[in-house]
Amino acid sequence: MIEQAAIDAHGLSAEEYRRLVEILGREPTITELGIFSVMWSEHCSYKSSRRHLRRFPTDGPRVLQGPGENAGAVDVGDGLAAVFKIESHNHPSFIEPYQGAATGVGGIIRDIFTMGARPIALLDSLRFGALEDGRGGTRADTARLVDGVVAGIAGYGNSIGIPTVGGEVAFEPRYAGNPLVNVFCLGVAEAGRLAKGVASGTGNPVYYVGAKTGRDGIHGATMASAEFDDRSADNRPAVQVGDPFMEKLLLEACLEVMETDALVGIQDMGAAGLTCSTCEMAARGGTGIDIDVSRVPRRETGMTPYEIMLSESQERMLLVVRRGREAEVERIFDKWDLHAVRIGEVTGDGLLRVRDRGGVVAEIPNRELADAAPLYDRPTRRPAYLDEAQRLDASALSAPVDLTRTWLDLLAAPVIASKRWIYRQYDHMVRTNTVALPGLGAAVVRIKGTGRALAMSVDGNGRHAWLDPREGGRLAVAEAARNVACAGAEPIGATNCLNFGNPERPDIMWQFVEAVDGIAEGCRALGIPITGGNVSLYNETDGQAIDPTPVIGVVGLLEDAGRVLTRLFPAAGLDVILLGDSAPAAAGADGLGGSEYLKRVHRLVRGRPAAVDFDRERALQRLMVDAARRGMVCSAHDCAEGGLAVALAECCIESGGGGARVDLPGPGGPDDGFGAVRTLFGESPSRVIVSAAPEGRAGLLVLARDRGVPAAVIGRTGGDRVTVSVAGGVVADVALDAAERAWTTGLARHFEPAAVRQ
Amino acid sequence: MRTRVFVTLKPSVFDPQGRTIVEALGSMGYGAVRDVRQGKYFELDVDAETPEAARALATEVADRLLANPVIESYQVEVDGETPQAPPAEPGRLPAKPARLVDA
Amino acid sequence: MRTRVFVTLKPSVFDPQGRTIVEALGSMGYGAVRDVRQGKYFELDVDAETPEAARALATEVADRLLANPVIESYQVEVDGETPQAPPAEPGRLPAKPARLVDA
Amino acid sequence: MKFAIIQFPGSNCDHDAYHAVRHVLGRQAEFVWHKDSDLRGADAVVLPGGFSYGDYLRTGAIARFSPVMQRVKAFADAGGPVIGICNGFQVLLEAGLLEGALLRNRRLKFLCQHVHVRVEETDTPFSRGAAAGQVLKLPIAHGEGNFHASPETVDALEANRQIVFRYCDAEGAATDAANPNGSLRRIAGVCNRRRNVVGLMPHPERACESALGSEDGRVVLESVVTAMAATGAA
Ligand SMILES: Nc1ncnc2c1ncn2[C@@H]1O[C@H](COP(=O)(O)OP(=O)(O)O)[C@@H](O)[C@H]1O
Ligand SMILES: [Mg+2]
Repeated sequence: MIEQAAIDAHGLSAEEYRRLVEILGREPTITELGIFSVMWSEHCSYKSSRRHLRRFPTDGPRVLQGPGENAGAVDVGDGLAAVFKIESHNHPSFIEPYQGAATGVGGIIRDIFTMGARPIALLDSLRFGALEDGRGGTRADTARLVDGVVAGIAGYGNSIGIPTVGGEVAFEPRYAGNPLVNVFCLGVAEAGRLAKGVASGTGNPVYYVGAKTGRDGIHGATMASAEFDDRSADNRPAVQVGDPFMEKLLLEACLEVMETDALVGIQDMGAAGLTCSTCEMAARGGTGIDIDVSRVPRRETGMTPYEIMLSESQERMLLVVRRGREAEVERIFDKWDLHAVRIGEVTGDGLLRVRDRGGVVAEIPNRELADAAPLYDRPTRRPAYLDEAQRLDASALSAPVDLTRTWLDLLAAPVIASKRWIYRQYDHMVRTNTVALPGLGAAVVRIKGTGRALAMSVDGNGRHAWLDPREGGRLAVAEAARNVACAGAEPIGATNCLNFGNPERPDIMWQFVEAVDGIAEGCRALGIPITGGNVSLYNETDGQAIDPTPVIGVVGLLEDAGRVLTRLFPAAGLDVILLGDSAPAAAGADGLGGSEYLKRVHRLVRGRPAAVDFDRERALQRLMVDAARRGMVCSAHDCAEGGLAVALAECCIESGGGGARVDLPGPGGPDDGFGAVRTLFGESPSRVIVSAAPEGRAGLLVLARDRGVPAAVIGRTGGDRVTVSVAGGVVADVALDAAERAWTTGLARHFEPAAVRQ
Repeated sequence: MRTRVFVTLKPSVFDPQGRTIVEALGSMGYGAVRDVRQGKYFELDVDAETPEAARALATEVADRLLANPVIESYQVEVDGETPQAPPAEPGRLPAKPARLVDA
Repeated sequence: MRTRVFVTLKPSVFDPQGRTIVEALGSMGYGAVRDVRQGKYFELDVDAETPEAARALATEVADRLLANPVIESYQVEVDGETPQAPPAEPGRLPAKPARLVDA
Repeated sequence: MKFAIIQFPGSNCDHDAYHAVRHVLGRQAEFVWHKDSDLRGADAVVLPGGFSYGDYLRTGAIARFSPVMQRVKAFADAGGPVIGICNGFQVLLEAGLLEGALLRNRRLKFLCQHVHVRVEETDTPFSRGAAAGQVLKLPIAHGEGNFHASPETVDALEANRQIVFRYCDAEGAATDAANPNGSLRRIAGVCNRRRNVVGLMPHPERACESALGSEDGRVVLESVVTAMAATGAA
């Protein structure tokens, strides 16, 4: 008989417990209770989010694997598939930055090679508290978190030999008590040979391989679904030490096993470890699975079946092998000094049967366990703060007198400044595929053996989403896809990581639903299918929720790897062309709402982020891809945080082209004093700065006209200054080396001297 | 004053390095080494009047910087200080660290 | 038998980790910590009859694998073993390691 | 002309070396597993970069005991050309085929970036194709590339002209700013007395195609091809 206390301790509601008893037709054993509690946790069951995620567009001609498997997959030609997914490891990274981030990297890599793909690229999307003022936590705390997280990603990714080729990072007060660590991984597989996490074929043996099982992260899965409070210190034993060396062996050995046809199914043991992998594989196969925990290799003595089933020890895989092919598989693992252990077999009875030295300790119908988790339609309410927050009256502000100083100040903003301090700690060149180095725009890796390359970008602006969750979702899709298109790649697939607060709060749930709809709208409008993703809820500390943060990862295909574009003006004397609207709105707050300018200069997070017009956005992106294919442009960079002026400076910094001098049309109408500010720093989307040689220029302008994309030649590259005039009058003018200094030191200066705790 | 700080992973925490070293030793024919745990060792030169003051400072430093209390324990030793119980035999560390801080 | 091996960089070798720690401590207001040297600390569980046998094995292992004689020195300690000269005061390591191999 | 590329558990630049040799230089290359006890009749041996045994304990410390290292040693003793890149360099030092050691980078952080090195000696099989003083743009990617040796040893290395590559700036000038990791006398790569074994921290195999930002690494691998051609193996 299970007491109420035990049920509560396992975070099961009365209704959930009733459902559980109904499924079993009896009271559960303590092991069964534990199994249900992790499988029905938010983390594993998506019980708050699932019904909403169904609104994502998930199919398209290239989709080979949509949501539901360990990762999604799209066809990239030559019989190859790009397999990719993004995962969060937020809570563990807050508790122990280095190990939390490191094991997060390990987890997403397993998801990719589990699909039979060779991982070739990692990207990281990071959010931390403010670096520049102590709001919500001291600068030192934040710096230590950043240092630990970056070192952890480097420590794992560099060791296993998968390049971290890009990412993004932002600093906002609301992440101080709950940083975000989202990691994206992409691999390449033979399209016809994607592996599945399925257990089929009654009598086929079930193998366990990898690290020994310890008492790691027991209830880690439920921890990742519970708000932080002071008691979260008690969760500390849930911290795990990653072992990239073990995972490297697993990666190579598993890919070698997949070369043979001895493998039926494979799944990594992530959240909810052995429990999740066994019941999900069997549920997918419509089979049962029968294992004996006494055969599971253990690191510690006296572990109970409960602990073995719930352990989240890292670097472990579960395999179903064709009967009769055991020796072959065991030989491959032996070669890699891994010891594959047979712990059970596939059955036909649809049950997850767990034994301990033969005796049955749990017996649960798989399908119900995996798929019958209660789904919630949580109530939503538009947050009270929105009306006030969205109101922005520019006329109440005083425009800065010296726009050049504002420009330099923005270039030094941590979110805009060079991220070199971060990515040079990552081996971003290993595997010799990186054809666009980090810092130059979207990440681009070539696919050896083909002429093609894949471009990737992860983006999401929590400030935009806080001010308007739906638009925030739309903007994230638009920016990620635009970044990829600016590299010359056609966006072909997307993944997403939804980081939000406590979904049991209607205002948070509203943010979530709005953001999901925004992402769905954006992906539909641009024809980009979503092939998978991850939801991270309960990102709160002491009742303080993070900014709602939908992060979108978009993958694009370059037919000709040789035609990849970066932000850099390659030479002096090129035309500088602005694609998209060049004239800012006459007055009002357009482009200023939620902008970096407003935050930095006026210390305001207000207004509505400028809305995306997806007809314009689609036309712009298609134009970019075609122009790149036809070699019409020499470089491309989208206007994001900091607007056109910052983007222009970034095209010049560290480029071969020197500076630039551009002239922009003035606001069409009476100037409210913010005309120049909007022109320089406004963040209205769907704008790209390209450079072109005279030959390319003519063709580009024609093509743009045919496509209905506004295109204006606004200036020329060259010289040692970057100068912007509006309607003929110089409004900002900076020496290139000064701009370079501000931009290169803006982030790094917060981390010198080299940080603490080695 | 010479002060030593030993930092070790908490017993419950997995030590991949130690495991890899044991396996390497095994294949080198040193099967007699049954287990290895790797930790960090710091020698501090502390400007302090008394061993007690040195210990206090080193303990604070270990706690704040040298050790990661989430996964590590540490132990402090000061030259010329008589250790706390259990009394140690000459020339060796107490079998159980004198002051095991298990934050 | 529990055996400990301490591996330290030779005094002549620059220790970037130690240096960084001292600087960090300085900026944290711990100027009283004049110097820090970081080393490695190993706990070995050795299957041996006598402390002497354990020491012999640990020494061989330290010499062949745990330490790199080009840059490091090591010192071995065995539970329940009386250390070699110089005789140490109770409860602390000999000021100069008992058997400093300085290859 | 055939290259043997040694694979240790945790090697992760093995395929990069293979790609450079096989698909860029168009030479034969074969992987040799660390438990193998023959080098497949290769004319040159590459110890690739990576994290053999996870870099646990010390970089290269465990790999040095792999069975194949006996063969590599015999091959080197017989005068065969051997190159260790990054982790491969660390293994060669631990194995005593080269003199010195590599400490943590002076700023402690792992560094992945392009650097410049000057070719100091051109009478090794991995530098003979270069001009004396030629400046190469090569990537580094390491956390422990800070070369160290006793003063006597370094003096001997200098005296015997065993310092093959030194960090420098783009113009070849010897500046401290150009020394990414604090290496003694800006040493990026050395050879043994017999000059047939070379180790370096930068990654020539990552710099063999313009698409990757530099082709300067080719000369290192091509040198050994011409060197072997000279000895008749081709
Ligand atoms: N955390 C990070 N890790 C690796 N690379 C990063 C990271 N943050 C930013 N970068 C790189 O820096 C460049 C600029 O990033 P970002 O400002 O987000 O560009 P954009 O505004 O075009 O999205 C990109 O190439 C990106 O890959
Ligand atoms: Mg961005």
